[in-house]
This record gives sequence, structure tokens and C-alpha cells, in this order.
Amino acid sequence: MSPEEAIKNDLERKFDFLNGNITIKRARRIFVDVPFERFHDVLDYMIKKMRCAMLSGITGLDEVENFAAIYHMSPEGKIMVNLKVKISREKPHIKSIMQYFPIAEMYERELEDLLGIHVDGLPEGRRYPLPDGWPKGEHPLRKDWKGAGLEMKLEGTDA
Amino acid sequence: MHNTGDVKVPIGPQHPALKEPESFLLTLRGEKITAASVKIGYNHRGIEKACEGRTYIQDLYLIERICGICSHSHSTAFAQAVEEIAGIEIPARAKYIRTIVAELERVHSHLLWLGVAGHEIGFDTLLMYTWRDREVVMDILAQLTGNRVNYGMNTIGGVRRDIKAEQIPQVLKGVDTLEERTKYYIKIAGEEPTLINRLSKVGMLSYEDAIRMGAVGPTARASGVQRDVRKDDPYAAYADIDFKVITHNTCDVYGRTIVRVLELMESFKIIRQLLAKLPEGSISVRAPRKIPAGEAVSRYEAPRGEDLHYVRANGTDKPDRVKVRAPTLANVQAVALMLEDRYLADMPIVVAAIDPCFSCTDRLVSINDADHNSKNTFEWEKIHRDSIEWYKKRGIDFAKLNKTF
Amino acid sequence: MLMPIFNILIFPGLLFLFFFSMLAEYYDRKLGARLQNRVGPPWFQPLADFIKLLGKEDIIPEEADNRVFKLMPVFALTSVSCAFFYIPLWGKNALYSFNGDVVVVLYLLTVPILTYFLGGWYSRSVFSMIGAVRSLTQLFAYEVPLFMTILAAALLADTWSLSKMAAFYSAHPGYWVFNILGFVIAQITLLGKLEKVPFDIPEAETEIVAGSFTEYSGRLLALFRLSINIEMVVGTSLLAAVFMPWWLDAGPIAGFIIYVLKVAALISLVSLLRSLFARLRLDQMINLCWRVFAPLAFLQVIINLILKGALFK
Amino acid sequence: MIWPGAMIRQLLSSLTKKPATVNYPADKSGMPKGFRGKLKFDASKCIGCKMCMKDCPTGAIVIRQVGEKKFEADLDLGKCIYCGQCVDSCLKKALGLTSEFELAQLDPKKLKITLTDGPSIAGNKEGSGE
Repeated sequence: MSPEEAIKNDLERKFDFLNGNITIKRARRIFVDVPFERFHDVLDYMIKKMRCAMLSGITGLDEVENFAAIYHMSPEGKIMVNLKVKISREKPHIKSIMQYFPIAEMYERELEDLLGIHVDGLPEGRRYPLPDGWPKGEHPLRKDWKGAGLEMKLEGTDA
Repeated sequence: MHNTGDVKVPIGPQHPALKEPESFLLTLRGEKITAASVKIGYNHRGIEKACEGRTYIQDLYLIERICGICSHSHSTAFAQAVEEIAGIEIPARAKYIRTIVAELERVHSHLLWLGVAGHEIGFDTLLMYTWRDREVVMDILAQLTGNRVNYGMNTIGGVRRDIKAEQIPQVLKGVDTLEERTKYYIKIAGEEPTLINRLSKVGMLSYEDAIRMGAVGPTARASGVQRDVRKDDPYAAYADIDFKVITHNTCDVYGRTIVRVLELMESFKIIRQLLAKLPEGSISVRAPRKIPAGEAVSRYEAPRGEDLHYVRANGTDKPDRVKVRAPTLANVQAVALMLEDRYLADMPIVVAAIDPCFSCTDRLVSINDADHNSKNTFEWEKIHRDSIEWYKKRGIDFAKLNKTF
Repeated sequence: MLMPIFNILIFPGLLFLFFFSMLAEYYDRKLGARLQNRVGPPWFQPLADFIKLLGKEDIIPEEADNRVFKLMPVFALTSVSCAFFYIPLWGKNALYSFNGDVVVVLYLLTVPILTYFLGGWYSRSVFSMIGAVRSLTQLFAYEVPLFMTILAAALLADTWSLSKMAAFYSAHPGYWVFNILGFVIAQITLLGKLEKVPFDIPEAETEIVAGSFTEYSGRLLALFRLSINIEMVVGTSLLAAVFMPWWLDAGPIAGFIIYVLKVAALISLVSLLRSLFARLRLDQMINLCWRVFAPLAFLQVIINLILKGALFK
Repeated sequence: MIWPGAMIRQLLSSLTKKPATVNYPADKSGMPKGFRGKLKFDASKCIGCKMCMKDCPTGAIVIRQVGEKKFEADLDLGKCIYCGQCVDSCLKKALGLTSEFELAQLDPKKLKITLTDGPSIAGNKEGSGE
């Protein structure tokens, strides 16, 4: 059994709702669809039991009917496990994972800024990566964002 | 403001120590830094959003321009992701050529870093010599790819230029010269006490912190973390090549210097092996313009560390989402940690030691291309005219001056 | 009556000093460039820089103390130029001399550093103030060994006048050998006075932009830069007078050439040393000066005291 | 004990060597063969398929029909990033690369050029110093 399959079986045994939601796309690439409610349970298990000590990034997605976030994580740097969580479009929010990975701060700020997904538990701080004077409610990576009227809103700010 | 009290020193967005805009706010007590905070995001150019509106071919060149120094890294990572989605297996020769350019790029990047590090600690002589020697690898790259930066070597499905048989001896000759010079710099790094004193025990990042803060590349490897995508997740031709992952256990800036110079030696070894084994065959396969729906994560060991690209295709000729996580974003958060309780004088070299590339890091959104000719933009001609007028009022007439030359 | 005015204003006074210091800067920069395998600036570059700065606008920060800010460059320039008149250049006699002029020259060479401090401090910008404090901190470190080495040479000659020292050392050829240790220390600590690598901590570009001079521009900066150049000439002339008392009887023209050669040799050493090292950190610099150079300079003093006892019973 | 000044021999030997600096613009021997410089256009080969326009990352090139099977290419040198993708995309090899690289202009209007058959008509020969 390859190490990828071992990870898959391990996750499926522990969380039965993951059955059929784990795909091994190729060697060293595992994609996992995690339900929003159980995301932190899976994450917790992966970090504590599977020693996923490395977070390579968080990708925010706009899938039109909903948002999604993909957490690119890796045990010992070799196999990359991509945890995908769907986030509702009505009230987009997700819990911060900063208690596990301090490095997630910047990635989560990107989620907030570019897609407008509110990250619960993210400490107060400077925004990233948009400029300070960027108007509220403008989230460039949303598919329906066209930047209309942005110039008017930017006037008088230092952005 | 008294010398005994706390002084807040803004380093950046514009500061001689910084080659790109970023901002550090340091709280000083005397010469000691008691607190440091980092602000980045000044180089946000909207590349991720822009990628969604362009075809894969166009994106390749846009992605290449995320960074001037690790341009090949980004374009290779992107091309790999797209090829994976489309299910294209690129020819072996193309893989080798990609790897050769990648390693040459690492050589040029590390030599550039060594010079910058010298400059940051006031050792301009080192800067001048390393950058002089860096010209050798720049010339090789220009010869192989047709440009000194932004090589434009990759295309979806392979590479765009072949390495001709008559070019190989020239490359090998350049590599020999560079190897000899690198050996000299390794010797200097071990012998020059002013250099060693400025670098060792500076910017400490322990093994545990390196793991916890998610450091990548030479920054992590200098803290003893065995992490190198080339070995962990081999791409291109790295699986066929014999090389070592260089680590060091001093956890300081000196360690990062040693890791980089020793990695140069590994790179020379890799280039020689690749050129010796270069397989025959075509250099690219035809790639469809429309990429079938799917997603892929591509990892690449850029000179600065792990570069992560996520590409999602939706069946059209334009990607649905492109996400780039440049290595500096992973490392920059450790900088504040490294700076605390150090001297102000260590700030430039500590920041430089992660080899930051903030253009890579920030990318993204600006105002759409359609708004390009807005009234707020300064017309170049107007600025030019204004400046001439300004000088004329003060009795200097450029029109007359030019005639005398 | 006319002769002293000519001496002060034209030769070997201000005008000569102006051009000579420009030449010195050119030589330093050119040699530095050649050591780094570069081409370096053309001969008129320092002069062109000076004229360019004169043509630029003087910007004085709103918060700065206007009067101090404007006065300090003038003070710096006057004090270094004054010091020049007390140093024997060619021949055994300086333009002016009296018993105790060693102390005056050393004092006059310290004044510019104080002006950097005051100018920087009253600029009221963070970088200037850090640079100012660094200037002063560093001053206390290198000044002691530098003073001790020169005073050691004076002790052996048993005089406090530079001109009489020159006379003594030419009367006793070969005695300069005793001062070699002092010369080495003086040459290195002179780099601190000139704020050059490895002791350019007060104006470390990558850390604090330009230190004390961050807020200076235009004419005021031109004056500061001129006084730094003149300080280089005066400092090397002082070292040449104290530690290289050779061929002082050569006559005016040959003497002048010998003087220029001596200064050129010393500036070459400055260029070489500043290309060889990385910049030290302030704490390392202070440690080096107090733990290494000060004891060695003290050793020189003791050696000269013993010699004096042994040779002139 | 290690002595400071490890690079001294290298430095002193540089004094006798020629400086590494290239005396540009007097010495222009820099560009290798295959350098990606300004585009050249062979109008007789162009069939007006506009693949180059489609693939150009910056929209720098525009192909115009000027007559029966005759085409001209408008090139904006300010937009062109010299990637050479249009040359790869061109089915009939009507586009090519030259090693011309001194294309800066004081007047941005001069950056917009038209490529027709025959010698290049770049504005960089005249009026580079306004």
C-alpha cells in the first residue's frame, strides 16, 4: 500500500463522512472534500495524529454558488493533502487556524481581503494585501467583481 | 524623544536597505530592537485576477513577470500545473532543459543574494565581485534563452528553445569558472572575521521555530530542516539526478550564507549531470488551447524556497483560478521573530537573509485595464513639460543645453 | 601683512586645500573602484558633485533648529581647515606653531564630529538622531587610542608642538621606527574619524539612510562633504607629519612632491582598508577599540616612556 | 587565529587587471545570437490569421488589412514585452526577432510603429535625445 493510500484509509477509518470524498489525483497529491461543520475535527486529527506540520498555503475560491477554501498541507513535506472546505455565500465565514499554524495569518488575511470570507478568530492587525484605503465591500477575486465605480470610492484615500 | 526611551523607527516603504517596498516598524531602545512589525502588500499588482481574464498562453508570460529573479520558477510551476490538468506528458528533453534553466537561475539568484548580503553589512567589495561573476551565468542564460531575465523558456507542453550541441561546451566552461569563483567565496566566508562576526548569531531561528513558522528554502535548511521540494516532491528531471540537500545547524544568518554557497556547488553538479545525460528527442508536445476542467497543485523549489501554484481549469481557454504562494510569504513572518532583541545594525542583513522578494509575494489586483486612461493618471508628456518649465523659471533651459552637446 | 592672508586664503590655505581635498576624494574613489575591479569616476567627479550640490535647493526640515542646522556645516569646515595650518607639511615648520599645538590640532579634528552630532541631533529626524548618537558613541571609542598614539610620539620628542616634533625626528633619523605600532593603530582609528568602512557606523546607508546627514541637502551638504574631504587630507597630513618624518630638508618643490606622495600613500591605505572589511556593529567597534587598540596604544606610550628614559639620560 | 582582510590578494591583483565594466554605449558587443529584441515582419508571408494578436500577452501587436491579401502590423513597443510568443504562434513564419534592443524613446508616440515589408523603420535612429 502506498503512503498516499495509507493516508486515505486512515482518514476514512476515522471519519466515515469522508468516504468517497478523498481522491488521489496522482502520486503525492491527495484532495479531500471536508464538510464545513467537521473541518476543524479533521484538521485537528491531521495535525495531532498525522503530524501535518507544514501548511503551504490557503487558496480561496469563488465557485459562484459558494465559496471554498483549500488548505494545502503536508506531513513531512512530501505528500500534499489539499483539504477543501465549502463556505456558504450568504454569510461567508470560517474559523481561523492560527492556533495550529501561526503562518496562516497572512493567508487568512488574503482570504478576508480578496474574497471577503470573514475569518473568525483572526487577531486585529493590518490588512493584506490590499492598500489601507481600499473601500469596504470590494473583494476583487469574487467572480461578480468588476471594479465598477472603484475609482470614485478610492478618491480621497491614499490608495 | 530621548536616547534612553523607546524610539520608533520606520524602515520602509522606501529605505536604502530595501530593494522593494515593504515596511518594518522597529521599536528601539538604544541600539536594541525591542519590537518589530512587518507590513507588506505594497507591490500588489493584481496578477491572480488578471490571470482569470487571459488565456493560458498569455498567463504564462504574466506569471513569469511575477518576479524578475525567479521568473523561471513561477512559469515552470504554472506550466506544470496546467500540463497536469490537461494530462500532457512533456518530452524528457524538455524536462531536462527546464531543469537546466532552473538551476542556472538558482546560481544567478544565489550569487545575487551573496552580493546583496555583502552590501547590507557594508561589504561593498563582496557585492562588486559577486555581481561581476554573476555576469557569467547571466550571459549563459542569455545565450540559451534569448534574454537575461524573464527567459520565456517555458510553454505549455514543453520548452520553446532547444539547447544546441555547440552551446554545451560554452555552458560547461562558464560553470567551471563559476565553480572556481564559488570555491573562493566559500573560502572567504570561512576566513574573513568581519564577515563572520556580522553574520553569526544574528537572526536566530531555531529548528522548532522554523517548523512552527513554516519557513521554506535556505532559511529553513539553515535551521536544520531537511526540506527541499526537489527531493521531497521531485518534478521535471530532478528524480534522475544525484544531489544533496544542503542543511546547516547554526540557525543564523551565517548558516543561511553557507547553505546558499554550498547549494551553488550542488547546482553546478546538477547542471553537469543534466548536460551529460541530455536525452534526444523533441522539446515540446502540442497542447490544446482549451484545458479540460480540473485542478492541480504544483510545487517548485525556487531559489528562495517552495513555490506553490494552484490552478483550476473550467474547460475554456482561460483558467478559473490561479493562486500563487511565493516563498517569501512563508518566510517573512519569521523575520519579526528573528529581529527581536537584536541590534538595529542587524536589521538589513536579517531581512536580506530570507532573500525576500516582495514582488513575488504581493502580486494581485489593481484597477482594471479598461480604466487605464483615467483622468487621474499623469500623462508622461505633461510631467516632462512641467519639469522643463520648472527649470526654465530657474534659468536652466534644457533645449539650449542639448544643442551644446 | 599680505603674505599671511595669501597663505590662509590661497596657498597652502583654503583654495589649495579645496582642490587638494577634491583630488584626494577622487584618488580615494578611483582606487577603491580599481580595487573592486570597476572603472571608477573621472577626475572631475568630486568637483562636479560639489558644483551640483551648490546648485540644489537647501531644504531645512520644519522641526529642525534652523540656526544650528545651518551653522554646523560651516563650523565643521572652519575647524578642519584651521587644523591644517598647524601641521608641518613640507619642511619642518608649520604655517603657525606654538608649544601645545598637538592638542589644538587633535581638538580641532574632533570638532567636526561634534558638528555632525549637533547637526544630526537638531535635524529632529529619527535617522539623523540615531546617526548623531552613533557618531558620538563611536568618537569616545576611537579617540582615545588615536590620541594616545600621537601623544606617544610627542612624548619621545619631548615637545607638544608638531613643528618641533618634526624637527626632532629629522634630527634623530631612525627614531620613527619606534612609533610603528602607534602608526598602525593611528591609521586604523583614523578610519573611524573619517567614518569609513569598517567604522562607517554613523552613516551606515543600509541601516540609517545617511545618519546625521539624512536631512541635509544642497549647499549645506556640499559644505559637510567638503569638510569630510578636507578632514581626510588633514588627518593623513597629521599622520604623515607625526609618523613619516622623512626627507623634510628636501627644499620647497621636492618637499611638496614628497608631501603629496606621503598623503597619497596614506589615502591608499585608507582605500584599501575600507574595501577589505565589512562594516562592524557599534558594540563590536567599541569592543575592538577598547579591548585591542587602547591597550596597544597604551603599550606604545609605555615603550616611548622607557625609551625616553633610556636614550636621554 | 584568522586575520582580517581575507580578500586582500584578490583586491591587489585587480589593480593590474582591466576593469570588468563594459564601456556601454561605446562597446555594444553584449547581445548573443538568438536574442529576443524588436520584431520584424515579412508582409508577403502574412495571411492575416491574427494568431499573433490572439496570443500576445499585452496586446502589443495589431494586424491590419491594407489591401487584397496585404497586411501591415502595428506594434506598440511600449507594450511589447519581447517574449516572442507571436513568433511561435505565427503559422507562416511571417514574424521574426531581431537583436535590436535600444528602443527607448522620450516621446511615447514614437513607440507606436508600423511594421511593413522592408527595412525596420523604428524611430530610435533619429531624435533619441530630445
